[in-house]
Amino acid sequence: MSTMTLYVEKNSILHNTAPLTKVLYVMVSIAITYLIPEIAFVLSVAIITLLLLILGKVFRKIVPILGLSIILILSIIIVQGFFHPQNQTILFSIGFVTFYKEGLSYAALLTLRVMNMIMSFGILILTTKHDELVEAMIKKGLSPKIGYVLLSVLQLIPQMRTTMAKITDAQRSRGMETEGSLLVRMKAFFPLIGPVVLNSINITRERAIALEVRGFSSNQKRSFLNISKEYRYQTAIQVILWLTLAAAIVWRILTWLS
Amino acid sequence: MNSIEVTNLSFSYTPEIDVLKGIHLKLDGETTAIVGQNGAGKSTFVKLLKGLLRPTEGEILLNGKNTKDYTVASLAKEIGLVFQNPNDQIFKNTVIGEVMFGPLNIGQDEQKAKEKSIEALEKVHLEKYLETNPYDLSLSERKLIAIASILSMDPNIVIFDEPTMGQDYAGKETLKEIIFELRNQGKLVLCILHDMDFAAEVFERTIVFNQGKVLIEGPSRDIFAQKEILEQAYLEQPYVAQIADELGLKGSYATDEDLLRALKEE
Amino acid sequence: MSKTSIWTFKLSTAAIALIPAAIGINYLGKLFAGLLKLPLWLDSIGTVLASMLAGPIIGALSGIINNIIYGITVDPISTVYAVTSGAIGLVVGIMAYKGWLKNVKTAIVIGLVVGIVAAIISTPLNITFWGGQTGNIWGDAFYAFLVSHNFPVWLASFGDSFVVDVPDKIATVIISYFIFRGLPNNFNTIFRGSDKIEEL
Amino acid sequence: MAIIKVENVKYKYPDTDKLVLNDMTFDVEQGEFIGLIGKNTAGKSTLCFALAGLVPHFFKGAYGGKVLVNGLEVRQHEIGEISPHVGLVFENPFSQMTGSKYTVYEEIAFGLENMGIDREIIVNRIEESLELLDITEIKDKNPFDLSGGQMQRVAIASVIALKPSILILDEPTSQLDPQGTEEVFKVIENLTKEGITIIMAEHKIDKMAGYTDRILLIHEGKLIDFDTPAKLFSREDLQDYGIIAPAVTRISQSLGIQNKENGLYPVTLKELSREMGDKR
Repeated sequence: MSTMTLYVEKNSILHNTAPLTKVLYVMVSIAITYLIPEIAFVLSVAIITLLLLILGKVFRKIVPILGLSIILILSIIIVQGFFHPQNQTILFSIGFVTFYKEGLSYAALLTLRVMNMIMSFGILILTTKHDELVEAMIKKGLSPKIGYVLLSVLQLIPQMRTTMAKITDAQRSRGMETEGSLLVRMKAFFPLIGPVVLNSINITRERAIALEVRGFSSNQKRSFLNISKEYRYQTAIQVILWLTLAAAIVWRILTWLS
Repeated sequence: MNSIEVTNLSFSYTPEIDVLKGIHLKLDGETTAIVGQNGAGKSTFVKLLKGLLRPTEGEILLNGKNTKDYTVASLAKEIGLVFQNPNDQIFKNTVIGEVMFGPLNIGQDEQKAKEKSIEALEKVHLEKYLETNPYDLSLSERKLIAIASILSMDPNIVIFDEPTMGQDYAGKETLKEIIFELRNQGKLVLCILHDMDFAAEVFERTIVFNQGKVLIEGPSRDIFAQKEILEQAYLEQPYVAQIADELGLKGSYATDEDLLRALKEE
Repeated sequence: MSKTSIWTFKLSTAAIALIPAAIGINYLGKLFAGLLKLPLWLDSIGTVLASMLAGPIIGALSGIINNIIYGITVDPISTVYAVTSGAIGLVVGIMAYKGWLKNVKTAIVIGLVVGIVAAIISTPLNITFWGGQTGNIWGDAFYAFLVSHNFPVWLASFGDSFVVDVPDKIATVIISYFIFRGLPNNFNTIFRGSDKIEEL
Repeated sequence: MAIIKVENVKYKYPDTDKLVLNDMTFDVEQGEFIGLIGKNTAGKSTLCFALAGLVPHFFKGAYGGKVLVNGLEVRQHEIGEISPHVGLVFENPFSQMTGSKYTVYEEIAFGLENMGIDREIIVNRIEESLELLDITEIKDKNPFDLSGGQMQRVAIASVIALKPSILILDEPTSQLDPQGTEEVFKVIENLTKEGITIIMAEHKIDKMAGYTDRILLIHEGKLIDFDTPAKLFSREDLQDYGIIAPAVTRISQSLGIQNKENGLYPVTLKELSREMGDKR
């Protein structure tokens, strides 16, 4: 299939939750971990997110996505544990490297936040179909044109990727080298990216024509072929999420005041 | 004399599905058309010749050189391949710059590259557009630029992939001239085609691909007379052959002249 | 050239259809840079070109949507930098309109400004979200060096972003400038959004 | 009454000096199938764009004269208002797919949704178009997973769903293989039976000769001739305009085989074999 997607086709409670509720969960769960900088609290939010992923039957799919951020996480642990400005209490030393308590606990907080962020995104993107998400957002007032852009990118990038091989073949056939010194490799960049740019702008023009003649710039209120799915209890869940956010904000203000 | 010798050539992307299977061919001198349905393996075949793909089995000798022993870039002087879509290669902002890219890559100096490029552009009748941006010309003209950009490298073997697609009458006449001229220079010309009329009229020899194998090959006139075998490969006869058939003429016809001669005799 | 105001660029269908193309170019730029093992990302050529062609709004949209899409398909972390990418589009669009797209030298200036703006915007994001680092080995090593020499976190973090962003953005703008200059006329006119139709 | 009226139309693309359409005037009757021929760069595509309103609204530039489609003056209306009357399909099937829809079925719905048509009507229109273009079998496939011929038929279905009374096809088969070409020609033949007025630019002269009612020959932005295939292809000066007559006509000309009543050369195999039959 020629679509970029991380969506996993399963049947779970999360798959049967309205896309916008999940969007709200992502925003709230990230926001509260930054509003309340207590390790125990952030840890519990992260655990809830983790449990939700398991409930959505997509836990295993999040592991490689978390893996992408491994360098960032390691860097946080090492640099903060090592160099955090408030470092005072020595925790342990490995050879000449000394880790401090303050730095490491700060690193733990940051790491938990990052992991919660990635996992809560995972809830949304692993259990929601793109077109359903975008259509829901259009019905909430997102410009249909932006909606079009979001959906088409997901299909057009894989299409463009297939031209990558063709371009490479065509230029190698004309004697271009792609290996060798940095200069040789730098010189090869233009013949490769050039056709991509020209070709895609050319196609953009044609596609714009095709869109125009199919009423893309029409000011009519749009109708929808697909009927939105009915979800239950969404309002209740959304209210709870909003209240959670409000409570976190109140907590924050109170701590400031005291 | 330039030659291509293919022995027991097979190719597959995945072990389960063979794209090409057990191809034996010997080509020398004659202009050759390669026809067949989409997915018959034509494009894969020419990519193998060009060295862009490596055979899973078998060997390809280009003028005695085994493609296995050379890189794509080092084969560029020996064999030129014009791809179907010119938009996959064009990146310069002038026609002349685009055509000179190949010659400069294979080590021609600036002046020789320019001479060769202008010569090539004259052949495709675009010499008055040297400084024009290729994208200010039409797609069919860009196809001709892509052809010139290979001709300017002066390879001994020239392969075209679908050059007639989208060309008008004048474009096809230009192609015809180029193919004849290359032949007269002693070069070996191969051409993947969907246009049976053009194949029958211009090429001495025709190879019919079907499901990864060579179904039949031989002099074009003989091949295009065989209605049943062409139908087996989901191909149509050229119009002249259809007319001959409709008029109940026996024999093989590849060009208007063939047919007229036969009709006048009658 | 009959440009009206840069902010009244009508979001024409052609300009909107340019956004997915720009994001695709970003993506392939990155792939080719990887394929050729270049020491740069070159993953915002499309955004920069979109700004040059269709103005700051389309450029900014390309940048923002680029990171959102990347976030929901590959790496959620990159959504955080949607703001940075949007700013890149905005800056290039404005500077191009103000006439800074004259030659390579002025293009380098644009690249420098873009790099600095990107670093300035990324810094608070990096501090808020991950204590000031970027996850880039060289940048983070520089950060560690600065912090251990008692520079304040915000400055160290800015330094981190600066070494990561500035060289890449200068290269990106130069490459985009050369491509842009080579575009045929008929590509420019459809995105320009001039409304005039002459009478014959 | 004429469904298309073109009066003294002139057009120049922005930043160019050449008139691509140079004072063109002609009428097309409802239900006619018109072939549009001429060499590359003769102005065929531009004329197609002018009939669909893209010239001048999308391309801008300099414009003069009048185009009326279905009584609507193109210059005075936006493309969105014109497209329910005039459908346009062009050569590259790939760039005509919106990219934002995941199935053929939804792809066809795109235009209808934009125009805010009721859901029940949308569903009916899609079903009708699927059938007319013979693509019901592939309705759940992703548009980008189709062959060129199938994709082109989806493109046609997508504009036909808007129920235009005029359909413009700009070289719809020039990037297709013979099989795809055959598929597209077959469905276009179906469409003529629906009473839709069709204008098709095409290089495949031999195929055009059998299908069209009249052929419009243009050269360097000017209208050269507008007549029945038999009359037009019997012209002696076709080569001056970069056109070659169908194989049948060429053979007939060389042999001097003419229709006895009107003195014209045959343009289809059937006609040729009839004339030959008479002769033998």
